[in-house]
Amino acid sequence: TTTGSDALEETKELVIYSARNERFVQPLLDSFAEETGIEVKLLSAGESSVNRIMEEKNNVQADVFFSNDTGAMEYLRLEGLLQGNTSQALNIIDPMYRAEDGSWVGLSARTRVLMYNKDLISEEEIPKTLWELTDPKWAGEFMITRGGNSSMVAHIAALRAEWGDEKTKEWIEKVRGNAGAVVNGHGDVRRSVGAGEFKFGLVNNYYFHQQLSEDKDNNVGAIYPDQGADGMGAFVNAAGVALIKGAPNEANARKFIDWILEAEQQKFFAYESMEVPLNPAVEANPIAMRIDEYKVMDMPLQELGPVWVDVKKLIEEAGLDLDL
Amino acid sequence: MNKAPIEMMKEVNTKQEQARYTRAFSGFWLNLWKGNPPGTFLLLVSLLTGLAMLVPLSYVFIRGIQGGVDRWLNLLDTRIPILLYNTLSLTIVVTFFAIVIGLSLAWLVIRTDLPGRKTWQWLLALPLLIPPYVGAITYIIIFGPRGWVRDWLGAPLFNIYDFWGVVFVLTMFTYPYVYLITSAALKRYNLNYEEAARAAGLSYRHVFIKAVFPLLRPAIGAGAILVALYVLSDFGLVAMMRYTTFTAAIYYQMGNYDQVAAAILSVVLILITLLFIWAEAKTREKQRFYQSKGTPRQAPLIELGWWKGPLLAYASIIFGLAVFVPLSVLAYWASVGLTEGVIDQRFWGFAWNSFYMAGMASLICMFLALPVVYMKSRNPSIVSTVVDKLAYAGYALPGVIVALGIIFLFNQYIPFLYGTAALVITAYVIRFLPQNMQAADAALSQVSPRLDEAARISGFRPWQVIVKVILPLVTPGLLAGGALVFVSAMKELPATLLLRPPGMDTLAVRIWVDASEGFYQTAAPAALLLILLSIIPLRWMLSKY
Amino acid sequence: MFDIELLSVTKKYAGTEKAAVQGLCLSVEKGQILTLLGPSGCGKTTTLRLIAGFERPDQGKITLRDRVVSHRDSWIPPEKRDIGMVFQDYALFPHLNVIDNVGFGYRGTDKKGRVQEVLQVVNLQGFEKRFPHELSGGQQQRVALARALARKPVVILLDEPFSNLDAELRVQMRVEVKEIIKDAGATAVFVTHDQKDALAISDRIVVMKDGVIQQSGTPREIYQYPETPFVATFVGQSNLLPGQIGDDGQSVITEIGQVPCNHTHNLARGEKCYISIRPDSLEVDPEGSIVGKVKQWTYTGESIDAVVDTVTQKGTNQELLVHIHPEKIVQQGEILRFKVLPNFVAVLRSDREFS
Amino acid sequence: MFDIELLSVTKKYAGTEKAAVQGLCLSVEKGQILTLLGPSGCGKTTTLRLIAGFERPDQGKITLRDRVVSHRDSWIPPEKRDIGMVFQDYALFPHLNVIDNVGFGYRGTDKKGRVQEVLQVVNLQGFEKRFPHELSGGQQQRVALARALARKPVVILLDEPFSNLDAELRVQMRVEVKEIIKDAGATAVFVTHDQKDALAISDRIVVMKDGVIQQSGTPREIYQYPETPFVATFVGQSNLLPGQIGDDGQSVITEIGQVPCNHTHNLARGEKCYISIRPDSLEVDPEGSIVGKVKQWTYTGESIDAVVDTVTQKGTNQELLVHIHPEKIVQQGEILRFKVLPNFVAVLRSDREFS
Ligand SMILES: Nc1ncnc2c1ncn2[C@@H]1O[C@H](COP(=O)(O)OP(=O)(O)OP(=O)(O)O)[C@@H](O)[C@H]1O
Ligand SMILES: Nc1ncnc2c1ncn2[C@@H]1O[C@H](COP(=O)(O)OP(=O)(O)OP(=O)(O)O)[C@@H](O)[C@H]1O
Ligand SMILES: [Mg+2]
Ligand SMILES: [Mg+2]
Repeated sequence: TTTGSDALEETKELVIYSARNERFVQPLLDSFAEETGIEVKLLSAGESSVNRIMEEKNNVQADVFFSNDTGAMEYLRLEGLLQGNTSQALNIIDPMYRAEDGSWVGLSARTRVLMYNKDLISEEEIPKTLWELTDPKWAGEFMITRGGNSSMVAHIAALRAEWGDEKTKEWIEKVRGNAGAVVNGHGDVRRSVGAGEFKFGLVNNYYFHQQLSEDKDNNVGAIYPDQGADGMGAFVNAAGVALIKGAPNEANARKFIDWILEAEQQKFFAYESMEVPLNPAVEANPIAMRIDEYKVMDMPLQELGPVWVDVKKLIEEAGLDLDL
Repeated sequence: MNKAPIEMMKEVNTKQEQARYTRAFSGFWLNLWKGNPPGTFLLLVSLLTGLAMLVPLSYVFIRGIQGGVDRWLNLLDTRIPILLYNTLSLTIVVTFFAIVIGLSLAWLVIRTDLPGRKTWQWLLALPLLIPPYVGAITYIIIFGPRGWVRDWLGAPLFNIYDFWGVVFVLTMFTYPYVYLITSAALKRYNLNYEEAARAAGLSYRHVFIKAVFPLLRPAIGAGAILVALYVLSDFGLVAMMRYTTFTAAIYYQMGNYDQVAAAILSVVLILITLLFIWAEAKTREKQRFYQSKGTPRQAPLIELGWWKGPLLAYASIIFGLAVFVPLSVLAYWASVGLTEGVIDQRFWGFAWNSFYMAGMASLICMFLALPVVYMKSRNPSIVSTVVDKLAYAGYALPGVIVALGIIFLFNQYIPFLYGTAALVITAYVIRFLPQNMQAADAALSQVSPRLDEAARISGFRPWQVIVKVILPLVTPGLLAGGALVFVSAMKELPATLLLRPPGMDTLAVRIWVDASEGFYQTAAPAALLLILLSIIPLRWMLSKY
Repeated sequence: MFDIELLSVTKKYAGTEKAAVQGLCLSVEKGQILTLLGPSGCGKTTTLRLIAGFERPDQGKITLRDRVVSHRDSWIPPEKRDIGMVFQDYALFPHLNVIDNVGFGYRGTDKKGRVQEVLQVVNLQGFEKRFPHELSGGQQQRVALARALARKPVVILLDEPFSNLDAELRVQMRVEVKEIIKDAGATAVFVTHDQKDALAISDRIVVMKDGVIQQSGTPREIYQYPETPFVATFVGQSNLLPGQIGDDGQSVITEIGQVPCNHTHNLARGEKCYISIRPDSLEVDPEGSIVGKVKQWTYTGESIDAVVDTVTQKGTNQELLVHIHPEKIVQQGEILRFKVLPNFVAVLRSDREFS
Repeated sequence: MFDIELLSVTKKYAGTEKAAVQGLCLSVEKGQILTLLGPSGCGKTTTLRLIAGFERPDQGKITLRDRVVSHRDSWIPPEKRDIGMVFQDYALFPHLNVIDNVGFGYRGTDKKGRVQEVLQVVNLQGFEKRFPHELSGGQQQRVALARALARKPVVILLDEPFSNLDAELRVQMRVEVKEIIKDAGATAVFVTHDQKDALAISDRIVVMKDGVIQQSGTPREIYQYPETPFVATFVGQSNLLPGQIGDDGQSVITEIGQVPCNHTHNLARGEKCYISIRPDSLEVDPEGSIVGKVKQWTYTGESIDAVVDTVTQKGTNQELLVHIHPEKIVQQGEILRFKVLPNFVAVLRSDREFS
């Protein structure tokens, strides 16, 4: 059943809050605007988008939230800030990567990988599991992002679900001690590893892809960790879109979500950002590994939301900087 | 029928009572204002201004207190000590160097025969136009781990992300605060003091130490406090240079949906800021003195002799580091960007947004500054003092905190304006109104209260006096203040980042967004345009200072 | 009818301990010029500002032309008091030229004519287009006066309007201002600390000290018959000696001998009093009864002001200030004889405090 | 021996058309007080600043205690000239208290003692800890004086040091400053536009106008025998009349009759000249030869200053300023007769310009 967009007030604009890199979002929005004649207003507010949506709950401004993190979207849903969506278009995405009520849906996967500089280290030497990062022999050799980075929070939440509080805490403490640098964002990590400042770093896979396509400092490789027979698999987070409750331009928002789930948009999107489409039918950028080519942690992303606050507390207690 | 007289008596009584109350109130009101109450309009505008300034403060304190003892203790144990150390050490060191550089340059260009001193006078003020985070970007481009220096030499010479790197870049772009204010003070300086000291047989070096420096102290203090407040509130530069101060931490906390922690850190930050302001006021209190007007004589220039060469080199080096180098880097990347065709419709849109919002803010500041300042000066009372102090609070509030308060205020009480440029403009007004007030204050202090009285005795009501006498006399000062607000608002980042409505990015935001993702070719043209747009107001301001 | 009336007005500035003006009672008749005379800080300006309405009295009542302008709970702001004022520092509007300054606030339709009229009165035709900074101090002061007059106010207040003029212009302006005010039929309060100004211009003088009135009277009364030692010394120079009324009721017996006086404030014979002898009343006379040694002298052109040491009948020393004819050559240490002329001798009641 | 000597010194400020000081020659003997007297803008302050070394002359030579401090190619900066200076606006350091202001720049080891000493001289004990803004204008001026004296300079320069004092304090300070300077054995140049100050304090007076010396001499010479009409009117009030020397060589024939004079500058009989009659020399006398009608009068306490309209022998009108005894009651329009006393009558050469 459709919610009958004709029942909704027709408006001429669409407001999108985005935590994603604007480079990848803007072209997509431009073509949507061109196709539909709807004026699209983008606010690239980074991670503070979530915050704004929360502050605006009595005076909703945004229609759609473009997130790079399922945890953030689920968190908003649990706070009651998202609007369910029963559009058929959602069905092409694996239920593991969308909300129960369809209020948010993942678009592309972002897998946590260890990206390394081939000039400094060979594929054999690189640690094969995340736990190995606690080994003192890597002291000062690698980079991670700050604990407050949403990809990092989500990742640690997944580890905690796998390992429990104690072991996760131990891991954080030791990794914090070993890390040669703790930086603000993944862009820093990929550029520094590419430039040979450090041997390797923990990033989302598309950062690795981006570094590969740089015209210098691009002699890098990546391994997907914990792929062994009894390994837990790599952690996959998803970027996606969410429909905001009380959206002033709800009809346009629904139209947009349907539109973006079309294969053509998926492909364009994944190609540009070099992420991997969650829709297996959509062809990925050739330099990226397809999502079915490696082992992933079997944790539904919806579970990230409820534990969000606890995880941050854990990170804080374990001494990894939340902010930089 | 019997009751009627009693009723009437009662009526009379209540009437009398009312009259008595009215009289008592008018008596109280007159006493409150020491017999000199302001006009209604003046009072209303001032009170509204004061209230608006109160919003972010109260928001933050309420949120912070709601945080509960546990969160406080937790933060006090873990994060606050490190943040305190980071923030205080940076503020103090940068302020110190800014004083040294600002004072020495001001003295060189105003009082010595430095070749080309007139040109230097405004060249050396130019760093004021360059947003410090842009400066940081350019230095990262050159000296960063992947910068040009590494490309040429194979290794970066030093770690720019070091404490001293941050100090260096911050100093280069904040010294103009000290420089400008001490220059102005040096121009106004009563030469008779210098001559009295020389007549007492002191050599020039001693004259400077004993008679010039102490008299410049209020100006130096005023400049220094601006530098310190800037460092405390800076977000863009420290974020770029990976150095965490309170302001940056608050911003990141926001990103983590953690309003409470952000509010708690903000309360601490406000307290630190107040501490700085208090300390500055304290040192001045001990030195409460007034320079007599003196004859406006052209100061004789001090001959530098063989020092001319080295000192010229010194000024050139500072100019090179603070203006030439950043502008060259920007020019390079801008040329890259131009060939890639980044200057499109959207780009001009951002420029217009910057111009429009900064312009509106400066207009509003010019409108609001005069009533507040005027009321403080001409209708002294507890009310005007409180309003004045409140209006200055904007100085002490980092943009992030102002933004938090404004989001709350508009969401709760003025929802129909939420999501419009009004938020950003309000933030600019709250943050930069004090700059305009200072200029207005300075201009107003040149206008003798006798002029107001002369106008009133000629039959004009207080608001007419403002229009007919005060406004024509303080307009240059107000405009100079407005120009300063414009320049500051053009550069403003943290509040703009949090408050801009969708589709209303400013140049500053674009620079930030693009540069933090490494797209220098799009950031550089925006930065250059931002600087260019600010030059005219700056020149105007300098001619008035 | 009084045009200006102050009834026990007291004003204490916030943050000060002593009242700037204490229980002041003043009344000025229509068409008169009253001068407030007193040393710096005695409350002259404060009094003017109270009348003008720039300050509010803590106590007391102020009436202008039978209209209460300031009382416990009533208050008429300055702009409604119909007052003209010349400020100590002129307070000319720097952004307006002479015409606009003078015409400032003039509401009538004949503005231009009226401005020309008052400019003529203060002798400033031809300066219409100048701005204040293009005028000399004296010219500025005259513009200020013209501005105060232009609106034909009931009351004109002048705060030391001559303080910045040099001697020549000052003498000239005294006469002119007096005429202008009289011609305008205005009632004026004039403030000065210069006794010459006060004596020259006033119908009545009020001598103040520390916010309190010391004496009030016509210029002649003040100068010739000062009531207190303070007035005697502040208004002109004077030698003050204690003494008692002589048996003839027309002289005072002092340590330097019996001094004849024209006016004894009806004190009884033998009553204690002070006597004020102006330096001009001591005349060098080889037959004179007072002998003294010149201790110090100053040539002032019109006279030689000498301090003379005399020995009293009791054998104590008494310094006397004497005006000697300027053509006489005086030496320090010279012994001279004097006699007292009765004209400038005044008897003061000794029950007034000496200060 | 001259302590201060200026030889045809000229100074033109950049951007002005006229020289502020033109061909000035001055010499002050050791221990003397010289006063520069003149109207505002005549170059008094400029002269002091040239002596102090704050300005460099365009031409001429300045010598202090036989040391050339300023000449074509030699230049000694102010701090090496060993001068003390009292600035027109005091220039007290607002950040220093009285002690530190007075001791400023004092190099000796007995700083504290010396400061106390000079504070005693200027009568400011007890004010040691005050800051300038906590002092009255007169007190500030005394601190400035103390500061100038503390270092026992050879030369003391005083720029209108009494301009802000009220009459009483002024009279007192004149005497004190003179004594202080004399006691200190200093040589002083004193600037004023007040003739009373000048007459009272100086050994010699130099009257300047437009940067040029008009007359120089002792106070008596200046007052009694002014050489030019300018000096006659600037120093004291005066009536100026044209005339010619009478046949007896001791009087001048003017339009109001033959006036006897004591001093005729050796002018020949029949020569044209001006005559200056001080108002004091015109005495009311029923037998007097001059008849006039009182046009206007001002009571000044010490006298009544009246403007009297007389009809000259040629039938034209001539206004005369007359001092009348203060006890006389004068009416406007009253007809009075006067005679001229010879004492205050001075003959001026008519070849000096009249201005
Ligand atoms: N605004 C003020 N606040 C506090 N005290 C004041 C203020 N104005 C004047 N006073 C004090 O009140 C007293 C009277 O001052 P006022 O100005 O009336 O004196 P004045 O007689 O006009 O003196 P002057 O001749 O110096 O002008 C002085 O002691 C002065 O210090
Ligand atoms: N720095 C200057 N630049 C240009 N002209 C000046 C400067 N200082 C003084 N003058 C001019 O030189 C002339 C003499 O000035 P000076 O200050 O010596 O006068 P003064 O006799 O001290 O007057 P006053 O009694 O007003 O202090 C005046 O015409 C004045 O305008
Ligand atoms: Mg006064
Ligand atoms: Mg001068």
